[in-house]
Amino acid sequence: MATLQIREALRRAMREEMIRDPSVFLMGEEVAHYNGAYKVSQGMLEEFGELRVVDTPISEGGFAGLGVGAAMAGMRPIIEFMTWNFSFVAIDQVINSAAKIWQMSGGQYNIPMVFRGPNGLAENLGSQHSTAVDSIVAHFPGLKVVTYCDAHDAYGLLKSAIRDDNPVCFLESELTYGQKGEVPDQEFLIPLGQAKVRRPGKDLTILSWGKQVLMVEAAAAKLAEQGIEAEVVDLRSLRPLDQEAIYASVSRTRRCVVVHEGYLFAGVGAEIAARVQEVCFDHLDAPVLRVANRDINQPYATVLEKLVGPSIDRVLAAAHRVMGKASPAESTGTNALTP
Amino acid sequence: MATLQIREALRRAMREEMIRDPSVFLMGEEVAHYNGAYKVSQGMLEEFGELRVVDTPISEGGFAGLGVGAAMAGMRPIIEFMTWNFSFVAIDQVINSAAKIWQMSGGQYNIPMVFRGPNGLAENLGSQHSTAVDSIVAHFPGLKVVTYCDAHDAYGLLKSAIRDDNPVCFLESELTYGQKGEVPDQEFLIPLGQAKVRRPGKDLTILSWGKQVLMVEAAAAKLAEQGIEAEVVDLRSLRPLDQEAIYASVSRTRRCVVVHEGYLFAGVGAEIAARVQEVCFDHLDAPVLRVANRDINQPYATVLEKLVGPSIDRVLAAAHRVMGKASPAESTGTNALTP
Amino acid sequence: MKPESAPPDEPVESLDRLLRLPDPLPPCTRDELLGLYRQMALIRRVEELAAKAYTQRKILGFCHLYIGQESVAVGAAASTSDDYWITAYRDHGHAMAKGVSARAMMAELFGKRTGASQGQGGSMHIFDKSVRFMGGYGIVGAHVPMANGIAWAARAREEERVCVCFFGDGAANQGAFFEALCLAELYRLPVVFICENNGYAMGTPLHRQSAVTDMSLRARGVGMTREQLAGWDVQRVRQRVAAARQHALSGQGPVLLEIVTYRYRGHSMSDPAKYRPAGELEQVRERNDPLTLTRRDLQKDHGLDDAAIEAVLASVEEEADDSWAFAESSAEPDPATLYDFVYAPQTTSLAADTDLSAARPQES
Amino acid sequence: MKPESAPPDEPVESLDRLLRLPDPLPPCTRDELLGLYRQMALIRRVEELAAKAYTQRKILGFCHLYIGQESVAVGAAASTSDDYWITAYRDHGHAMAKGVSARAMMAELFGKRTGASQGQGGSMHIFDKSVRFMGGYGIVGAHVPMANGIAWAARAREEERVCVCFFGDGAANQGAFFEALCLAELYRLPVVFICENNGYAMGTPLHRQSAVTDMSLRARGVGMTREQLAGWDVQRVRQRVAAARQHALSGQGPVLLEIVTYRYRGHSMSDPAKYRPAGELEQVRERNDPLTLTRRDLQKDHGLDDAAIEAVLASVEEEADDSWAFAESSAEPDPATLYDFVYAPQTTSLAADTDLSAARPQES
Ligand SMILES: Cc1ncc(C[n+]2csc(CCOP(=O)(O)OP(=O)(O)O)c2C)c(N)n1
Ligand SMILES: Cc1ncc(C[n+]2csc(CCOP(=O)(O)OP(=O)(O)O)c2C)c(N)n1
Ligand SMILES: [Mg+2]
Ligand SMILES: [Mg+2]
Repeated sequence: MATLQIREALRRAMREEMIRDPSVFLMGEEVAHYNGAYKVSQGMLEEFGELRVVDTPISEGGFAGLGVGAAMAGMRPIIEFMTWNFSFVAIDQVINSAAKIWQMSGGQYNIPMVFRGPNGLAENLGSQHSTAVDSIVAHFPGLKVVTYCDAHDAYGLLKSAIRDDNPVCFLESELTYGQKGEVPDQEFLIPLGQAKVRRPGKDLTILSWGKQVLMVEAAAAKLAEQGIEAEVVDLRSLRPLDQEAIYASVSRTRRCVVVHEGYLFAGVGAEIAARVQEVCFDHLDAPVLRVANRDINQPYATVLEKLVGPSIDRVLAAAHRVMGKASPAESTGTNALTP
Repeated sequence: MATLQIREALRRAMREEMIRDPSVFLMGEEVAHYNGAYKVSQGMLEEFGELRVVDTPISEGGFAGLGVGAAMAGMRPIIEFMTWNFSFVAIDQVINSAAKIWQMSGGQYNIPMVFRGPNGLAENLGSQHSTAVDSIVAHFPGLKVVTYCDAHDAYGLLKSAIRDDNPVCFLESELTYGQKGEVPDQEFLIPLGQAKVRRPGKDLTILSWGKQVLMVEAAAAKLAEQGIEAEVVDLRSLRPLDQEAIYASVSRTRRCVVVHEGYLFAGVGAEIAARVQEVCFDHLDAPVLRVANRDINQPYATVLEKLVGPSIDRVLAAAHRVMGKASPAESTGTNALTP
Repeated sequence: MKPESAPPDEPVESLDRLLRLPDPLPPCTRDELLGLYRQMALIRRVEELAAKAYTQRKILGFCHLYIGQESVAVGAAASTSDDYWITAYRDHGHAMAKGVSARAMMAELFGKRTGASQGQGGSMHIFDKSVRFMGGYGIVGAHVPMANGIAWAARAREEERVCVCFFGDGAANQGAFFEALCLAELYRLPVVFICENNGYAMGTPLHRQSAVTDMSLRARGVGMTREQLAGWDVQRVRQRVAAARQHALSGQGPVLLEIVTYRYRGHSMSDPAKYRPAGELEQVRERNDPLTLTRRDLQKDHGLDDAAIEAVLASVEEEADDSWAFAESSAEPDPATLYDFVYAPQTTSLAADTDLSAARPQES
Repeated sequence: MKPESAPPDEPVESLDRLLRLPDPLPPCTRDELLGLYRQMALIRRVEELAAKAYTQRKILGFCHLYIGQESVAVGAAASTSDDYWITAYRDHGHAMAKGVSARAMMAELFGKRTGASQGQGGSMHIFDKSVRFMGGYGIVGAHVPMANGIAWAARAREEERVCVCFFGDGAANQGAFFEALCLAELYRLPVVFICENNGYAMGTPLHRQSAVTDMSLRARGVGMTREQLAGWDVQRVRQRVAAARQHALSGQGPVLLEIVTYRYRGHSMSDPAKYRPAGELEQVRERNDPLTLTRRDLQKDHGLDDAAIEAVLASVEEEADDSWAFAESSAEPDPATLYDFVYAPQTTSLAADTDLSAARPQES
């Protein structure tokens, strides 16, 4: 069992899949000679050469589209967005090409490809560099959307994403690339679409994904000190969504909080809340609450920035509220109740 | 009181605002010499000349960005997307420029502009030409998002959108441009952010917006025949959202169905369901149900296409379900319960 | 790095390599030319029937006809029949020239399950994997970058194939088009970009949508080899596309061909095309109609008589009529398949099976 | 419409109008040149302090330094001081050259409420409406189309102003850049596009990101007037930007100027810039440093002695130090303002007040 940084786990997944299948290649800005803007692809140019680890100009739409075409023609491209913020100039290729070609062609051309890169906050980068795209890409049928919170899952999920016969948006995080975790030496794949219970609990269910899961675990530990046993579920895959796991947990705990980065309005948190209240209506003892970014664009200054995203305090406040312990509504940060 | 087609009502709004304020101009593909792909801007080139009614090449990103720059510099551009489907190649300008400049500049530059054009289904155009962008643009703080269901509101809301000192996404529909309605001859503006009760009722609240409102009204008439009094609320503005109107109605009727076009997953319907269940938890006698597009890309063939979007039958089924009258779950088309 | 002194500011002609290759193919034989003629006639006839079916509401949505431009697709197919093709929404001519049958075409327009795309795509989205027809696309410009990826795949597998990418003069204003040109030239991809300049983007004539009206000049900004040619003559298109193909496969980089052509109908079925100057259409049709020109060549150069030509046209008529009958009698798509087109079924193994013996030790 | 015969395929030189205007301004006076020198020195000194503050974590996030490129912004400001400017994220030099004070700059980097953008923007997003500085932007290429709109507004109001738009060599691969060039030329907008070619886009040297390394050639594909020049000499930049401004204001259309320059630091504070060939940086700094060259000119052409120069540098030092002290002692943004930056307050009247007497009768 090796201890790997998340960037190393991702690299291992890509290397193994490239060794296994010559149709896999990696393309993006600075992925080759510079070894990746965040060093995820360190050493891969040297190992696989310029035709399989490919630097691009700053043309996200151009190389995302290249990836789609290559996938149609039988390759398995991994397209790296230096960050997902820059995917908006290419999003038409993701949602109108990659997501729709299987359907438009009447099931003739599938698109086995991965769009990947860091997503969401990376601290003090201001509003154009802090967007989480989860809710945008998950909105469109035809795409899969996958993320992870530790090196183990990063490795196993990325391998499945690369082998998936459909387009997968794989959401990473600058802030955790250096985070270490144990990854078995033996090859393994984690099926897409399976949530993982990170901490069992009986009093409430906290659903989350991505790097927020670790924060939620810390919050759950604090709740435990207060005698509240929160079940922490890492969804890992937003599309397909492991609905059964969600409903099973919430039906049992009868309380649910969804925690995620990114804008609140019409976010994936809203989708989950809408589903949970529909399916578990008779089992809920409290409304489903959401803790997401406050409904504003990310400011640069730290003193403001740190107020925007989910935090332990805000998770605790939401948990207290669903447990019926009075807590100032505003601190849940749900838009329904704050400006 | 004149009877106007919706396209005429929109045109009247633009003309009046252009007469009133020389900084208003209209720009987009085919808006000038061709008189608009859907004839919304018929005659406007002749009236205002080539510097105020401006044809563009097929460069949505380019002219949307031009609009943002012009707005920063004191103009009030109306940018027409021939349809909102094509806004995805320009969406970076909408969400990363227009929506964020007021914030990034620390409140120095506001962006008084309108992005407008037809949105959603236009029948048998297939998946690349049938997307409703409501949930995408509403996701981003900094934008306003407005739509209408009749000529009266189209006129009054577009005038307010043009005068608004912030960027407004104004969502129209090909299918209803020819729909006629009464519009008072006297100038009037409808404030953004105010929902409108289209039909009062006591048994359940049906929330909708855009052209779906008319279908919902027809469904409500059928429900009335069955002895169920549905309150039909047209939200008109998704950002800002008239939350008070929603909560007031649902708290009274204790049942809520949200009906909208476009993808279900992380849609505006999800946001509303999430808020309603949070705020009205103690008042709800049934879960909030959503009727939106089935979770697939729009096929071309009519026999399939007509199964995808909301329909009277699906609204009735959802209404029966929230009223506790058994109805096959699948017909609500909410994703939680159908594949 | 640039030299310290001010760099030269005269144009560097090497960046404007025109496509100087001579015509690479022997001239068409009589049978070959007759084949091209028949194909053009069939495309036109099927589209005329489609127009009729549209007015009867048997075909719905948008329907962009290719009538007038047939020589471009058919000439290109004559020299790239085994290559990959990709195009925009005005795709009937390309699809049929590449090998989609009249039946599959018409059935798709009718929205039937026997259609090329099973009724999922419609007029704008004809696909046929069996003939390497990678589809028609509805977002102007967006398929142009995809052509690079198709060429990338072909090159990676060492296929002797190019990707031929068709798009309009209007599309040459899209950022996606520009990025694609930059990438294709940088990576020297085997792509033949064909800008079908039919003079209009919807109702906008070329000079009102671009400051440059020779669209092949777009290549100059990215250093790509280019050529502009008139597209009326199917034989000339065949030769110059063959030359471009040869250039692209030689490793010297992609080519931008601008082929000047004209569409006889409006942009789509709903466009009355009132924006044309009076007499323009008539003049083009009179002087430059691809069918008329080729018929003349067949008669002049190959001694075909009217009867021989009429026999071909009769068989075309029959095939086109048959496509209508086929489409009409085909079954509608099955509503039970509604959810079959979200995700492709997984066929790639998800087992832990990677042979890592080839791998160097993992750096840490 | 195109002629029926095959069109010519030789390059049309009129589409490559170089910027043939002679230098329009009188040479700099001694005081003017000293002013430019001081401004360049101040920008450099403030950025050196910013680098120091960054290592002390007083400045966070990305921080892209302009050191080495100062002659471009300062030379351009000397001939466009009253015009509109817009740029990308490497914006400190542009902002200060355009008139943002060292204090407002440093305070923004420190994330303070006295910063140019009230601490909302940070390094990449400096704005100053009072000096027509329309901001720095983080999405590569995205601000280039906005320049057209600013120029549109200026022209609509009949201001004698251009919009000067700065961007990098890497940005010249973005679709947004291309679309902006097309539109600017089509509408003949008064824009001066300045491509600051510093040889690298992050770690990628020019020849690996573009098949064409003379980025001014991008203009050729859209028929725009262009010029390439070395940017080391602030006086030459001043003149050629003045010439470009004159061209753009004359109604002859926009200009693409490629100005060759070099950045001494890594792409951002976190980039060690190991990708440079050995000696490259040293050679440029040795031969082409804008400050050294201008100091030489001041001494050679205007007889300034070392003491006079040192006095200027001392005042620069003082101003830069003061900016740090100011930034450090300024207050943090007030959390109570968190929601103030979602929507601008409505000041335009929403009353029904339109005078329609000017309107023709409404068509029905
Ligand atoms: C991105 C985008 N913008 C606008 C449209 C609407 N539209 C469809 S075809 C067309 C004109 C295209 O002209 P051209 O590229 O010359 O092709 P042609 O129709 O002449 O074959 C336009 C504006 C679209 N489909 N996609
Ligand atoms: C659309 C987009 N893609 C990628 C990035 C990441 N990025 C920031 S700067 C940069 C390089 C830009 O190079 P250039 O345009 O030459 O400007 P320079 O940094 O040299 O001033 C890249 C790739 C971005 N900010 N936006
Ligand atoms: Mg055209
Ligand atoms: Mg650069």
